This record gives sequence, C-alpha cells and structure tokens, in this order.
Amino acid sequence: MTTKLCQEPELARRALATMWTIRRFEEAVDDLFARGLIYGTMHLSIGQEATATGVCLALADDDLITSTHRGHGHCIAKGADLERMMAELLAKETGYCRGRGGSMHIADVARGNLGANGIVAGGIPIAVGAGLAQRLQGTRRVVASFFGDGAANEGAFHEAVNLAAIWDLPVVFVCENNQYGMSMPTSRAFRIPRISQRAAAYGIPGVTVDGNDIQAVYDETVVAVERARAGEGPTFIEAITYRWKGHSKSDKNLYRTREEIEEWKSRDPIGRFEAAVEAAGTFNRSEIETIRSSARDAVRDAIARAHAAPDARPDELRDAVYA
Amino acid sequence: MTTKLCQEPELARRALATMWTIRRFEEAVDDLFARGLIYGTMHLSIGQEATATGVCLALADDDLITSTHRGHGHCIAKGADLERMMAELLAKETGYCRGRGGSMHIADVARGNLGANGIVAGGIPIAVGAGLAQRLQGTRRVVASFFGDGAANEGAFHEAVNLAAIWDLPVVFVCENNQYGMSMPTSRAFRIPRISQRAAAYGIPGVTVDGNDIQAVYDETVVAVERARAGEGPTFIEAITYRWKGHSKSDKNLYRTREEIEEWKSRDPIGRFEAAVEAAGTFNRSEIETIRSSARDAVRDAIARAHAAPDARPDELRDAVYA
Amino acid sequence: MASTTIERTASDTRTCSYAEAIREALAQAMESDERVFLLGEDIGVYGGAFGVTTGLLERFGAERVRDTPISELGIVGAAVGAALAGMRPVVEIQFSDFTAQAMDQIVNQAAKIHYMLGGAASVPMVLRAPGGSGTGAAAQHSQSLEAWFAHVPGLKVVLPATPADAKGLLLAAIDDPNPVIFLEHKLLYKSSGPVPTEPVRETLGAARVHRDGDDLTIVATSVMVERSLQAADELAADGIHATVVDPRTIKPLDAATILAAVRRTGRLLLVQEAPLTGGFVSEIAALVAGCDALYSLVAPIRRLCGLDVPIPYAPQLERAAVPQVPDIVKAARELVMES
Amino acid sequence: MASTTIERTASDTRTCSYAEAIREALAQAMESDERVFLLGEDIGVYGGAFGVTTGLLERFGAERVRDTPISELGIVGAAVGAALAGMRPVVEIQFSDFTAQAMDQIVNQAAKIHYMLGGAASVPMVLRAPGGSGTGAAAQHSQSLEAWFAHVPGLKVVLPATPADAKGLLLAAIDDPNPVIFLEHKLLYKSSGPVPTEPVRETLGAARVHRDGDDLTIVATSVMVERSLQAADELAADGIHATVVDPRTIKPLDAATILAAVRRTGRLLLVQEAPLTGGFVSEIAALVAGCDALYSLVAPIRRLCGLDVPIPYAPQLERAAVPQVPDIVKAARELVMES
Ligand SMILES: Cc1ncc(C[n+]2csc(CCOP(=O)(O)OP(=O)(O)O)c2C)c(N)n1
Ligand SMILES: Cc1ncc(C[n+]2csc(CCOP(=O)(O)OP(=O)(O)O)c2C)c(N)n1
Ligand SMILES: [Mg+2]
Ligand SMILES: [Mg+2]
Repeated sequence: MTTKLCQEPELARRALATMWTIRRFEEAVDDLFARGLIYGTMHLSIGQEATATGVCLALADDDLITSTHRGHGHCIAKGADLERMMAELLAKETGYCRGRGGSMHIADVARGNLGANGIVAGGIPIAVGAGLAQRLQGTRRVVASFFGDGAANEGAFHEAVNLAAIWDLPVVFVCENNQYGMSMPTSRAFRIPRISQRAAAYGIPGVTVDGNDIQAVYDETVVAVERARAGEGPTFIEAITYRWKGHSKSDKNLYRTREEIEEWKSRDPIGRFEAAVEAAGTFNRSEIETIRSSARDAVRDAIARAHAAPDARPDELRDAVYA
Repeated sequence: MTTKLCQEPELARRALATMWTIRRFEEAVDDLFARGLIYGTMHLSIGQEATATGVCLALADDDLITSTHRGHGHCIAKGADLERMMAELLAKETGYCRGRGGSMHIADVARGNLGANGIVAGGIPIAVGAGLAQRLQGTRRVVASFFGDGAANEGAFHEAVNLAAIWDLPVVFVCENNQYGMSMPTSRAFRIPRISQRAAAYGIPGVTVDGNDIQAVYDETVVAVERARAGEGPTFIEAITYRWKGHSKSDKNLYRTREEIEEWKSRDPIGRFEAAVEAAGTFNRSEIETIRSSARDAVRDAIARAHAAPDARPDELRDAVYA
Repeated sequence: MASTTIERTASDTRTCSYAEAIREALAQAMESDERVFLLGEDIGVYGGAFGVTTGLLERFGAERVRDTPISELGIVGAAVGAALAGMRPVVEIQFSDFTAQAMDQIVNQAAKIHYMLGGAASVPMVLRAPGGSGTGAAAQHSQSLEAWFAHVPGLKVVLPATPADAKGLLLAAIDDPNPVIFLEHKLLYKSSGPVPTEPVRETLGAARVHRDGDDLTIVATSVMVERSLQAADELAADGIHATVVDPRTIKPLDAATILAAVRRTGRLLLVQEAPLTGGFVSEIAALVAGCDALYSLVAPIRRLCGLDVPIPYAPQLERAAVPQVPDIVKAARELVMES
Repeated sequence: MASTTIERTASDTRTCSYAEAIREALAQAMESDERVFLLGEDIGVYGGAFGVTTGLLERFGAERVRDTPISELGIVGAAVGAALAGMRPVVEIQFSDFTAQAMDQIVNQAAKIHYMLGGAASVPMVLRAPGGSGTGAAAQHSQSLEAWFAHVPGLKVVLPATPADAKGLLLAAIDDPNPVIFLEHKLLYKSSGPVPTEPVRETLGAARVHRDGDDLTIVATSVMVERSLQAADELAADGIHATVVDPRTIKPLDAATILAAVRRTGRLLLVQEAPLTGGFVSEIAALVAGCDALYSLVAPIRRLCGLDVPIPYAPQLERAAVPQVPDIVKAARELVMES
C-alpha cells in the first residue's frame, strides 16, 4: 500500500495547496484574458488539477517533466514561481521566458520542467531523450511526460513510447484523457475504450485511473516511478479527467452538452479530496479554508508583482536566437 | 474453410507461376546489378515470395495495393508487365515510370498497384486514403498495404492504421516481418514478441501467420478482404518471413549469421508449395518443371525486349513535373 | 501587363470576409464536384480552428466534411491516397507550422509522385493552412513557411491576400491536377472585400498589380499586401508613387509582371513576413539581378522581411519582428531618397 | 580576406576520405567529451548506410553508438531531450530526405527552444545527414534541402565540401551550443584529401576561398565546390581566372568574403545542386543585389542550379538534372564573354 495522502498532514497540505493554487491561478488567467489583459491564447486545466498534482507529488524535486499547451497545472505542481509564470503570461521581462514564450512555452528548467509545448505530442520524444540522458549519465532521475488523449494519435507518441520501451528508459507517460482533443471525442478518435490499452503495443504496463482522484493518480505514479528508478522501464498511465472550460478562447463548446459539463463539475477533484481530508480528520474545515485562502493570496500577490514588472524589451528582440 | 490452393489447378498454377516469376525476376536483377547493368540500388524479396503472392491471390483484379522499397514481388503478384518493370530498372523510356522512378518507385496504376515507395511506411497512409476514396465512391474495392517490420515503428504507420480503424476503411495491413529492418532485428526494435499485437492498440483484428506458407497467407487475407468488403474495417496481418539476400547492395550481412540464412533457405516458400502441390496430386514433377521454366522464359524475354527498348530521354527531363 | 486583365466572366459581387470567401469556394467546389471533400482536425462541428468551415458539416455531412484525429502526417497521406484514387481532397492543417509533421507526405510523396511515376498518376489535392504572426500565439504557431514549399518541384504555392483572391485562387487550386499548398493568413480571416458570387476561377501564376506608380515597385505577399497598399497611400501623400504587385502564387511565379514593373520603376522593395534569410523574396531579388532588369535598377534591391528570429509572444516584440506599415513607408522612402 | 586565414594550431595531416574524416571527428569528440553520443538507424554493426560510423560501436559501445528503430521523428526528439538534459547528441539520418519525417522536432522544437524559453535552456545537438544526387537513388533519396534549414532562425547549417572541412566543421558543430544541421554529400564520402590528425576546429561562419582569380567569382557549396574547381582549371587554360568561394556554412553565412570577391571580380556565378527556385544561392544573389556590391556587377548574376524537377532515376537524366563541370565552364564563359 502506498501512503494515504489524505491522512498525512504534510502531503495533504501540499496536495490541497497545489490544486487550489492551480485552480485560482487559472481562474485569474481566465479573468485577465476576458478583460483583455493577457494576450494570445490560453488553455485552462480547471477540473484536471488532481492529475498534475498527483503525478508531481510522486516525483522527487530533481525528477523532470515535459508538459503541454495545457501546462499551467504541471508547472505549478512541479514547484514553479507564480510570479514568474504570471509575468510570462503578461509578457514581462521577468517572465520565465522573458515574455517570448507565453502560456504555451513556460518552462522552469531549474525545477525540472523542460517546458510546455505548443505542438501536440511534441514533448513526448523530448521526455524520452531526457530519460536517455539520465541513463547515460547514470542518475536515478525519472522523467514524467504529460500529454492529452489527442496526442496519443500523433506519430510522435508512437515512436517515442517505443524508444522508451525498447531501451527501458526511466519515463512515465501520463496521458491526461480529458475525453476531447479540441472538439474530437475519444470515442471517435479511437476504436478502443481505454487509451492505456496502447501500452501493450509497446510491451509496457498500462493502467487507467480516475484522474479526478488524486490518491489514485498518486498511487499509480508511485509504482511507475519505482519501476523507472529500478531500471525496469516506462509505464503508461491514463488518467480520466475533464476540462471544465473550453479548449481555448475560441471554443464555443458546440461539441458537448451543458449537462455533461455540469455532471463533471460534480466530480470536482478538489472537492473530493477536501472531503477525504476532512473525513480522515487530518484537517478541519477552517484549516482547509486557510489553505484555500493562502492559495488565493499567493496568486493575487503574484499577479500584483507581475503587473508591476517591466515589459519584455523589444530592443532585445534579436537576443538569444543562438546560445 | 477457404480454398486449398494446392488442390485447385488454376490457383496452384497461378501461385507457383507467380512465385517463380518473382524469384527468377529478382535473380536476374541481382545478376544484372552485379554486372553493372542496373544503376542505383535494389532491394530483393527472394525468400519472401509467398507473402506477396498469397495476398494478391486473395485480391480481386480491381483491388488496390501500396508497396515498398522491396516491391518487385508485390508488383509481379498484382499482375505487372515484366518487360515494363525490367525496362524501368534499365532506365528505359518504356519503363513503368519512363526511367524516372527505378526499382523503388515502380507503380502499375492500371492493375491497382499505387506504387513502391522509397520511404519506409510512406505507403501506409496512402493506402488508407485510397481506402477512404473507395468508401466515398461507394465501390467494393479493398486496398492491401504492404510494409516491413521496420515500418511498424514509424509514426506514419500509427497514424494511418488508427485512421483506417476509426473509419472502418476497407484496408488490409500486411506487415512482412522478415525479422530485420536493415540491420535492426525485431527483437531489439520491439519489446513485444509479435507485431500483430499492435492491432489491439487500434481495436482491429491482428493475426500472425507463417509468411512462407502461401496457404496460410492466402487464408488470412481472404478473411481480411471479406471483412473489409463487408464494411467491417481493417485487419492487420503479420507474415513471418525472411529475406535471403542482403538489405540492399551495400549490405555486408554483419548482423546475422550464415547459419541463420541457411536455416531459412531450408524453409523456402516455393519448395514447400511445390511439395504440397505434388503431394495433392494436382501437378506432377514435369508439370511443375514446365511452370518453372515458363517463368524463367518470361523473365528472359522481358529482359531481352527491355534491353532493346530506347533509353529514357534526357531532353524530356522537365516533362511531367506538373500534371 | 497581361496579369492585370485576368479573364473573368461577368459576375455579381458581394462584400464578405476572407474566411467567408474561402468557405464559399469550398462549398461551391463541393456542390459542383462530388470528388471534392474536406478533411482536417475539428473542421466539423467546431468549424475549424479559425471558423473557416463553419456550417459545412451541416450542408455536406460528416463523410465529406471529415473530422480527423490529431495526425497530420496521416491526414495528408490519406489525402494523397484519396487523390491517387480519383478524389479531390482539400486538407485543412490548423496552423501551417504543423505542416512540419506532414512534410514527408507533402514533399516526398505528393510533390513527387507524378514525376517519379513518369506521369502515370497524379495527386490533385489542396492543403490549406494559415500562417503568419500577430495573434500572440508565439513561435510554434506563427511561422510563414512558403519558401519551403516553393523550393519543392511538383508543388504549387498560393498566398491569397484578399477575399476575392482567396476565393478565386482556391477554386483554381481545387481544379488543378497537382498538389497545391494554399497558405492563408490568420490576420486576414476577418478582413473583407468584394467577392464574386459565382465560382469564378483566378489563374495560378498570374500576379495582381494593385496599384501603379513610377517611383518604385513594391512586391508583397499575403498580409503584407494590405500593409504595402497602406504604405503606398502614405507615400503618395508625400509624392512618392509606388507600383504594388502581389504575385499571389509564388509557384508558379509571374516573373514577367514583376520584371516589367522593375524595369519601369528602377527601384524594388520586397516585403515579406517570413524571416529574411532564405525567404521567398530572395528568389525575386535573384531573378531581377539575374537578367537585364538589373540594369534598370537605380538602387540596390531592398528586402524588408521578418527578422531572423522565432516569433516571440509579447505583443510589442511580435510586432517588431515583422514589417509594419511605418517600416514599409520608411524603407520605401529611403530607397527613393538614396538614389 | 579574414576567412582564408582561419586560425589553427599546427598539426600534422594525413590523407583520408571524407567519410573517414567525419568518423575521426566523431571519435575524437567522443573521446574528449563524455556527453557526446551517437544515435541513428543502423549506425552500429552496419556502420551506417554509408559506412561513416564503421568501427565506432566496437570502440565506444552500444550505449554511445546507439542503433535505433526506424523512427526519425522519435530519434531527433530524443536528441533534443538529451541535449536539454545535458548531453551532446549527434544524430545520423540515413538520407537527408528523411529529415522530412523529423521536421517538427528540428524546426518547431530544436531551433526554437532556446529563444522561446528566453535563453533558459539550449539544445546543443548535431544532425548529420547525406544529401545530393548521383547514385541513382531517385527522387526520395537525392534531395539537397539546405535551403529549408537555412530559413529557420535558431539552426546553423553546415555543408562541408572537403575531408578537412568535414572534420573541422563537425568538431565545431559538436562544440556549438546550438542545433546544427550538418549536411554531407553521398558522392563525397569516398573523395580524399589532407586532414589534420589532431582535433582542429574550423570556424562556423567563415568561408573558404579555394582559388583566386580576377575575372569572376564562383560561389559553390558541397559537391559543387570540387566541380567548380575543376571548371576553374579548365577556364584558366582559356585565360579566364575565377575566384572560387565555398561558404562552408550557409547559416551563419560569411557574406563579407563573398561580397569582397564580387566587388573585386564584378561577375558572380552561383552554383548549387538544389533546384533553382528558392534555393539558398538566391539568398546570396539577394545579398549582393541588396548592397553597393550591386554597382560592381558588370553582368547579371548567374545562377547555375539543379533544374526544378524531382531527381530522376535514369543516369543520363539524373546527370542532366544538376550542374556538371562542363555546365559550369559554359556558364562561366558566357558570363565573362557577355560582358
Ligand atoms: C501537431 C499539432 N496539431 C494540432 C494542434 C492544435 N491543437 C492544439 S491543442 C489540440 C487538442 C489537443 O488535444 P489533447 O491532446 O487531448 O489535449 P487537451 O487539449 O485535451 O488537453 C489541438 C488539435 C497542435 N497544437 N499541434
Ligand atoms: C523514412 C525512412 N527511413 C529510413 C529509410 C532507409 N531504409 C530503407 S529500407 C530500411 C529498412 C526497412 O525495414 P523493413 O520495414 O523491415 O523492410 P525490409 O527492408 O525488411 O523489407 C531502411 C532503414 C527509408 N528509406 N525511409
Ligand atoms: Mg484531451
Ligand atoms: Mg524487415
């Protein structure tokens, strides 16, 4: 048996704080975007917080991840600085990418986040390469690669998972199946009920978990990470979840019903975990409320500081094309 | 039960004649190449004749195929004109491609061969598109796509098979597993014992057959073609076989043993089928000998006529870049 | 200039957007030719990432307006195969940057099959994809990749700059028996202009001279056409008169029209959004410098292009990375003043 | 010309082939830097499709000389990830045509990561691949695709023409903290020449002037360098003296050396194997026509390039599709005679 997150104050706090921070951060992004204060586009993971959080809780600080276009949650869960994240979205010089990347390219290499990626499945081969580097360098680090259900139909997914499999690389493939790739439901994009069934095509273990149950995500990740560290190769984890918001700003949600969305909101991963924590007697209501409000405050602070930071500098536009 | 090829004189004759024609054609190519009379490179399928032949025997004349760099066998089995094939290899104006394609690009669109392909897995998505066209046009035609074991690790394979699967397209995927992609053994390129296990990743049936047993290949293709025609979607057939010759002209065969090659020669698909035909009493030795020698003669004739044809014309070099 | 008097049947026009013009071309092509069908990610109920195919699913059904999984290589390959088997597929790739995923099928298959097979088969397909920056989508969603395709024998490459051209050129591209790369621009989708109501084809390979002037020639493509025309207005107020030519298709390229304009004006300003180095306008410079039009030049050929940087996210950086109207005005003025 | 006096430490040389020179660079880099490793299809026991890596498996083992399945996109992506995580991967792609499979990782990932991340990470990797025609391998195995890569900000692009350059430039490419596309030529693998025994680096971005002459400047790359030098010999016999410049790296490009030669000779012949339209030498023409070097020209700039056709299989057609020595001689002579 792995650790019960809801019973361990330290882990329960981290889990809750992280999920709330993701939720509040993205609500803020949604709002700033609607008010025209954020440029470009953004993809929110509200409703999917348990996946990013559960996986990263099972990783060591110096383990690595690759992330996606829907990457705020992964970034926060891996320990990013909220101010630098928000500064990036606000196109500030102090942002993680000096304002050059925006939401789709935030990386936090120091904390092991090799980057969000605007290319569906683009990060998967990169994760495999990072895993290969660990092997060649003789470290015990593990790489977790996040990607969506839609990404599993890209050639990049196929080639990369196979490479990790044949070389027994320390990679954990985390497929966040939120049931749509943009407007395409998994029922039409796949002829199999579970994407984790694809793991068998590469000779690696594959499991499907309830992605809104942070304990389940955590448990499977712990097993996968152990396998990876032991040199036994990669694991494929499919986490079933749901995005509450549209795919991106341009989404009119024509491909799904309001009822479906409401139904999934009732399975809120944060609410579920709060209930478990409370039931376990680890924290009471007001302690939970404190965690919640510190998340909100941390996001507010980050926004305020990020707003005050200097804008990205056009006069340095030509810098850093080459290292 | 499907038809017993060795018991049906007409089918047995076609099967034997086709396999011998492929064998003799490729022996001739090998020889012409060694004598410097053929330019470029070539990939011989000697030893694999039962696969191309068994599959194409199960197809109707107006069914389609896509082929590979190792495509002489497919082309002959689909009914190509030997003279035009040989003329192509000899870079003649009368060749299938007017000397512009050579061995790796021979196509015979009139007989449903959409083309060999110099790109590993390049033909697989094309086959799926051709299958989609049949569906849109309301024909009952089926498309068989030949490819090697190595091709099954390309992204193109993955994306294409999935498309055919979700759309129930009339495509038969024929993986000729000759156990090496150039020097890479399947045991190192895959972490699964059977490539047909990948079919399950797309929710389609997958089978592995002895690719040196023409009956087995034929039987499974008949089943797959029936499914496809009935609108039930694609099937994946893995045919285990072996190439007797090197990968191409530059191969020094350092990655496999002489014993292994000899062992596989003892499983000659043609010899096995001849034995079955004789045992069934369908043809006697001398009848078989006649089939053999007419294959040899047909190839000889084709070479002679092809040699006499005019060379491809450099003054028309710029023709046909655009239709 | 032959190119300006493109033959066309008399036709009513209506004012509509570039996106609507493309949609109308698709619909008219599908109505008149059963072989035409669409495939791409989210082109059905979603209407495409930029709404171009909105409503077509309802009109033509899910078989002919075919949503696909996220599999660009597979999609383009399926189009190649369908084209070989007698159909006329029109593929939408959500952002032209993702043609990178499909380059094998575009370049090694579609472009080469007709020639490689000695003419025995052809690949009549269109690949539509939006390029360009200006929406804050950053480096992986903002490229202008036309030069890649123009360098590939066997492909035709179209860059429509106006709604009317978008419609007429797309209809021609769909009719064409070759693979055509049709590069739209995100910023143009909402631009509007008069568009023939009837399915009037434009010619692939004929430039459009948008404006005549004797002081310099500006050759621009895609979103840079409108910017160049605005710049030309400003310049005219200063007494500098520019001829503005849009090649519209860079392959085939209407060199004659460009060269005639250069001979007449003696000065050439080339404007493109793509990064300077190796961009398509370098080809135009090389054409001019490679023939006697060179002797008409009274000043070096000026290229005003995107900087050699990946497109950055921050709006002020993004804007500075590619030519804007004031940059064109300035470059033109310098070109005329210096010589 | 600064470029000709590239600094180098005194070093013995030995005569070896281009393939051996590359192998030696790989071996020396692997010996001196643990982070360097190789990956690619059949690079182990097979020694690579062209034998370049023969023997390296035995010396460095299967972890550092890593055979891969046929998965170009995955391989290049793995190199990107390994580079991000502190390694120095050198990828071999069997034919440069198959970079089409890997364009996303090359262009959208490797080239952009450093910039897109505001400099927070870099991607020190080398992608080696042979290009060019001349072996009868036809349209999908004979392309010269350097122009694609040169157009992508963030990449460096090297085209070595001699064994010595192959070695020195490859060592420099491996040292470089950026993604470098290193395009070898199939026909050159067996060519031989003197090569420093020591691991002497050449500079990326410095042209090599192979020959000096006052009548015209020939700029050529890859296999066209040797053909141009042969042509220059023939021309010299006729009293026509050519300067022959090989840029060696087209990104960064040593424009100064080229422009100086043009200013001195007044005539420019650009020779490339890739198809004319949109090829990299168009960029050089545009550079010359875009500055005052234009005024030194006494004749239009002549481009002698591959025809705009896919490379055909038949030897006589294949030869006719790209410049040969007599074509260069003829073009140079016409250029000099006409003006
Ligand atoms: C190669 C590529 N194709 C298409 C897109 C456009 N696009 C961005 S996100 C997306 C849907 C991705 O679906 P999924 O992988 O399930 O992730 P989710 O958005 O659901 O988190 C698409 C089609 C892209 N960015 N990259
Ligand atoms: C995309 C691509 N990568 C690599 C090659 C080089 N190549 C040609 S055939 C081959 C091996 C193919 O193996 P397999 O698919 O098993 O077919 P086989 O040769 O065994 O018939 C390789 C690596 C190629 N032609 N295309
Ligand atoms: Mg999804
Ligand atoms: Mg094989």
